Amino acid sequence: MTQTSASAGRGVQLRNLTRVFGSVRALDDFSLDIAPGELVALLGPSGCGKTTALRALSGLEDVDSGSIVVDGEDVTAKPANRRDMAMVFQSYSLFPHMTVAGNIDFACELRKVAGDRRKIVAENLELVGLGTQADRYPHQLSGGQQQRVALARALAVRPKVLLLDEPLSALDAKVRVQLRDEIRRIQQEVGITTLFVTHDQEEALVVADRVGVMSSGKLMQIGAPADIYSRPVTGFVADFIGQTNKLPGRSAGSSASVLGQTVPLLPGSASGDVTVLIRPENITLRPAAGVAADRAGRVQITGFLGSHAKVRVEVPGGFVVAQLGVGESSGLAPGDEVEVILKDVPALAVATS
Amino acid sequence: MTQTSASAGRGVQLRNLTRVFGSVRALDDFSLDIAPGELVALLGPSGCGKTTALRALSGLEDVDSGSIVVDGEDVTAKPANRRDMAMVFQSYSLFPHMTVAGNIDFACELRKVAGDRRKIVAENLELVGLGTQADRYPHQLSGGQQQRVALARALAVRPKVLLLDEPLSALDAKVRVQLRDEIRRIQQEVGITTLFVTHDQEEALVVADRVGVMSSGKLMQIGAPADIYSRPVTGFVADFIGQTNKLPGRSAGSSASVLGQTVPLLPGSASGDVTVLIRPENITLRPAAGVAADRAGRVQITGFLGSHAKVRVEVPGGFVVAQLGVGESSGLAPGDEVEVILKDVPALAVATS
Amino acid sequence: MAGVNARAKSGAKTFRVVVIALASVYFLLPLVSLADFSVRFPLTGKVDANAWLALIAPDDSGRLDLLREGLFNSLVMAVMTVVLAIGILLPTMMLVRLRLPKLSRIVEFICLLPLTIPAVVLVVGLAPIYAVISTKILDANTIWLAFAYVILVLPFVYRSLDAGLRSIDLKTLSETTRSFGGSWWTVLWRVIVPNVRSAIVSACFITIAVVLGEFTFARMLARTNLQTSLFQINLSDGQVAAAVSLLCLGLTTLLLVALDLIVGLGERRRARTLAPVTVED
Amino acid sequence: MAGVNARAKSGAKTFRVVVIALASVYFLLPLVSLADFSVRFPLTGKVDANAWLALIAPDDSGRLDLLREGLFNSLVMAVMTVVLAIGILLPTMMLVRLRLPKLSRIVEFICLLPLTIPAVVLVVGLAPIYAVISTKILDANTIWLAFAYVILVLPFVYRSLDAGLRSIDLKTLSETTRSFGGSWWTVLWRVIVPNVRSAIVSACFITIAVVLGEFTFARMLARTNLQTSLFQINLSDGQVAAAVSLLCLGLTTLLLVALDLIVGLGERRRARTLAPVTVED
Repeated sequence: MTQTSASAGRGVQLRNLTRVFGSVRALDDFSLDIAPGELVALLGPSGCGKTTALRALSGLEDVDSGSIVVDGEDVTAKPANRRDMAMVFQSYSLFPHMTVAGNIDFACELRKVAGDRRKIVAENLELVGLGTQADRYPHQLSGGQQQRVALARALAVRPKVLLLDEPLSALDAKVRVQLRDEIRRIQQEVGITTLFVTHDQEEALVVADRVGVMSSGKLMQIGAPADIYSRPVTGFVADFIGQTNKLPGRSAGSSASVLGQTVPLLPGSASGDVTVLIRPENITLRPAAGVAADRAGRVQITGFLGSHAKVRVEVPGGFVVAQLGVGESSGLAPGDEVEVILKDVPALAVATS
Repeated sequence: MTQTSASAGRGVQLRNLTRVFGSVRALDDFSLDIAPGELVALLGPSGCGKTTALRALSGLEDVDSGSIVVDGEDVTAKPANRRDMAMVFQSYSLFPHMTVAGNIDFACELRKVAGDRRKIVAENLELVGLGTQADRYPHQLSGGQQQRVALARALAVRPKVLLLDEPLSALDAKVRVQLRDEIRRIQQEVGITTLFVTHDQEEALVVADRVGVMSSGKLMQIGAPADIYSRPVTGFVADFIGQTNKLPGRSAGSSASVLGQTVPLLPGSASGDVTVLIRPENITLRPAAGVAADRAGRVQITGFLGSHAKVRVEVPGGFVVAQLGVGESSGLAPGDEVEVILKDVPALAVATS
Repeated sequence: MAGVNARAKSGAKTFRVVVIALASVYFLLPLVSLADFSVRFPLTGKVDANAWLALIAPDDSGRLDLLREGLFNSLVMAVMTVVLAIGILLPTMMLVRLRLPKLSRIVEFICLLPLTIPAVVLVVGLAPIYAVISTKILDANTIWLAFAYVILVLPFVYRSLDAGLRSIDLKTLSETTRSFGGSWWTVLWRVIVPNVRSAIVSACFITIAVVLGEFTFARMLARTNLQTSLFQINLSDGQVAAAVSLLCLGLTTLLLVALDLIVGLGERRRARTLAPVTVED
Repeated sequence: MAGVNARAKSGAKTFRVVVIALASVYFLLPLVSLADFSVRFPLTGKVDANAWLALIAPDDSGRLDLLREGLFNSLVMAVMTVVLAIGILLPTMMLVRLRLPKLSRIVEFICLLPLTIPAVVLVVGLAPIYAVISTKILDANTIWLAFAYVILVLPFVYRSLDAGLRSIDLKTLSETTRSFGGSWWTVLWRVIVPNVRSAIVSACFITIAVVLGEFTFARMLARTNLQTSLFQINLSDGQVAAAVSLLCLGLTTLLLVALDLIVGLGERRRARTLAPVTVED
């Protein structure tokens, strides 16, 4: 893998990028630093500007203002074909009239990659586990295999930065999970600086060193996956990453009372009458009749999910969803009375709207 | 909801259905009983015949042999428009030139539903939570809302059987989860006999009373979600529902030795040199150096998934994936040495191929 | 950095200018020449509007009668052609798509064939048939030419309806209607027709445009329609012919612009329908 | 239960027969009449093959020269038209799709306009231009008619290329090439052209068919091409004209069948490319 390692580790700085389409600010004073060899995932709902950010970095999209620095060099004014990056697109972007090997070879020819191209092609196909498919045409491959080839092609040209634009969105659930693990493994092996754009929060959490959550062209929060998940700074982030229960509560500084219990609050929480955001896995249920009314609930639906189960419980003024292990949930059936217990995990409180 | 309850609870028997397209046996002596009011999900990879089974029941597809009995009546020879069922399709099937209310009203008109149609329209829209959207056109609704309307329209005609043909496949992950819970709630409320076809195993597990796994036009296994998940009868079913680790082992009747440990086996397991299928959540990891070589592993990748984490561990002759709680996984980093511990949960052993 | 974007925009502008220039050379120049020819006296180069005035105030009432007859025939044939062409093609295309997808290439081939057969050849082939129709089956009335015009407009009607049917999910919509108990008649009239209305309208417009502009068939089979009557009136005067040609072209263009607007509206509405599904629900 | 399925199949068969019958009435009947006319002596009804024999063994060598000149001109014009039409349209359509999608409706409108303008009107408009071209810019050589033919074939070439470009993911393919360092030239020649080859071939065929069959322009502008030379030779003999028409039609149909096969092959290959992604990986 020596040939690919050579390209690893270029830093990227996006500085105050702004891009306006008509009345939409796709990028609104957007800044992002990517450390050499790091994989950053940009996550957000459609139209949040994440793809525009990636395309601006690639040069396929112009920016109205701001600057893009790669490996210390300002590339803002360079056209796409001279930026020395490689991209994997959502739709299969293989050249239909070339074989798998031909695709990779053609990319190397365009990028004028030095060395024995046959060897480079073989090495990179090996890297994505398709060593035996070199002579097949794209239409003879499954969607997952096509995206693997696209990845191999992108790595073969030893780009300064690897750009992944929702590379897994068009794939089946099973293949998606396989390939995202593969992408992570290969990226760590090669050590290449990577920007990964997705709308799938699970994908972002699994794959990235840092996850950036975007909304309306702005970066709302960026941090390690576990940080983003357990310490969101806004309701939008908490809501977009993972599932949350929104429970009415009363904040008293560093803690709040919710469902007759006290829950510690994260820094930045609102005070007064608030909505407290609690993850399903931070709620447990205990079969019990006649508990205090404010923590009593009645099971509405139980949903078995294989390794765990989700239970929807009716509580005064709404419902909560709790995530339980299979053992804990097996005794519960719709109609059962339960005690709803909130775990002692810090939660975010936002002003009730 | 009285009007919809009237239609609940008709039993369905599919008997020895066979349907051949060219050289493909889409249905191969396929039989299935659905009890009155039950929700059965048919699950399988594309091309397994699940959609053909549903379309045969609806009458939109002919069968070559076999019989279809609904509510005691043989409907095999009846055309689709006289079978008294209602279907929700994968692609949004609302009539684009009619409002939401118009769509439901038109369906009621075609099916000659008795009673105050304005009331029926309103009630069913209320049921799917779209009471305020009656006068909007399909193109003004999001995908999820359109599928809700399609569901309301199907329920409004009080069919004997509700047919759902991958109704959630075209939706975003978040909406998909919301709507599948909704479908389950409504189906239980109305009590209508339902056949649900999907390729998403999680969807099938959450929604169904019983899940049937199909392959090559045959029903491989049918049972309650938890049964199918924890007691698969073949490697195909175990593999298709949930993730499994395939570990080499040696079976000795009712248990097998795997990674230097003893694991109880499910009935129907193979004997001799076998591959044992173990779920990621049935493996735990303990940071430890210098344990017995056959249960020692080295962490390759850790993937954070919000409420839990998956860790890939290199073991002698391959790797295993373990699913851990967030607390258990937080100390692990790539390169760490761990002890791989198999939980005392029965697993399926299949002949090593 | 505004320059980065401005540069791309100016490139786009240059290209736009080139496209418009190209269009001008190809289409406006002939028209301008034609207009010039219609008002310039050939020998002296003096400009007058006599050719145009002759159109507005014809000096001979017999001429007007002929024109009236031609116009009437053309309009009747336009309506007949529309009804026949759409009445035959829409159900055929629907059934082919739903039940016999294998036949769709054959049907397309048949429908597009007339495009590539020179009108002269068609006429020569049709002449003996019209000889029979005129004398034995119907009569020599001009309006039976509509049967020939159906062949002529088949490709346009096909393409229009094809685009319309492509823009809806025909299979799902008809299966939905069927599964709710609707007959095939219900599927056609209450579901498909309302949803391909703009395609049907555009097929009508193009049919009308073609029938009103048709000259070769009518002339060679010696029938009177709008174009042949105009031709006969103005045979003697090239300048008047030029003026009439311009007028016809103007009317046709107006029809096409109307068609374009209607189809454009339909497509815009549909584009909204097919807009990507967003996360908010 | 086999009957359930058999019933549907017999319905399909009936429909197939109806479609073929319809096609026969519309297309074969005129052809049969034409063939009949070409071999039947008009007054006596006696059948002979003189008209066809005249084609194979013309009795006059001067005639053959004219035919040869017409054929040569038509072939040269066919090649020129192909090069001009595709050379102008393909890059234009590519750039419009990639950079100026707003212009696509205008370009489509311009390209399809010639379909709806009667050839007679076009000729009248072009006549003054050709007067200028003949005397001042180039010369009176027939081959400059190719410029007019480009207008005539624009709609067909547009539709063919449009279908080809629709069948590939133009945007992703060109962005991929660009991102790997390819110039626009590389995008055009090494990525787009190889992938729309069947569309280009079909545009060529239809252009050649139209140019070889064109009569009105050449006749009205008094130039010699294949059709006008044939016309001139056979002006005196209607039966020979019928035979020639049938021959032209036969050749055109052969071209079209070839086109259909080529496009069909391309589509089948593409269909495999776009086959649904399965779970196995």
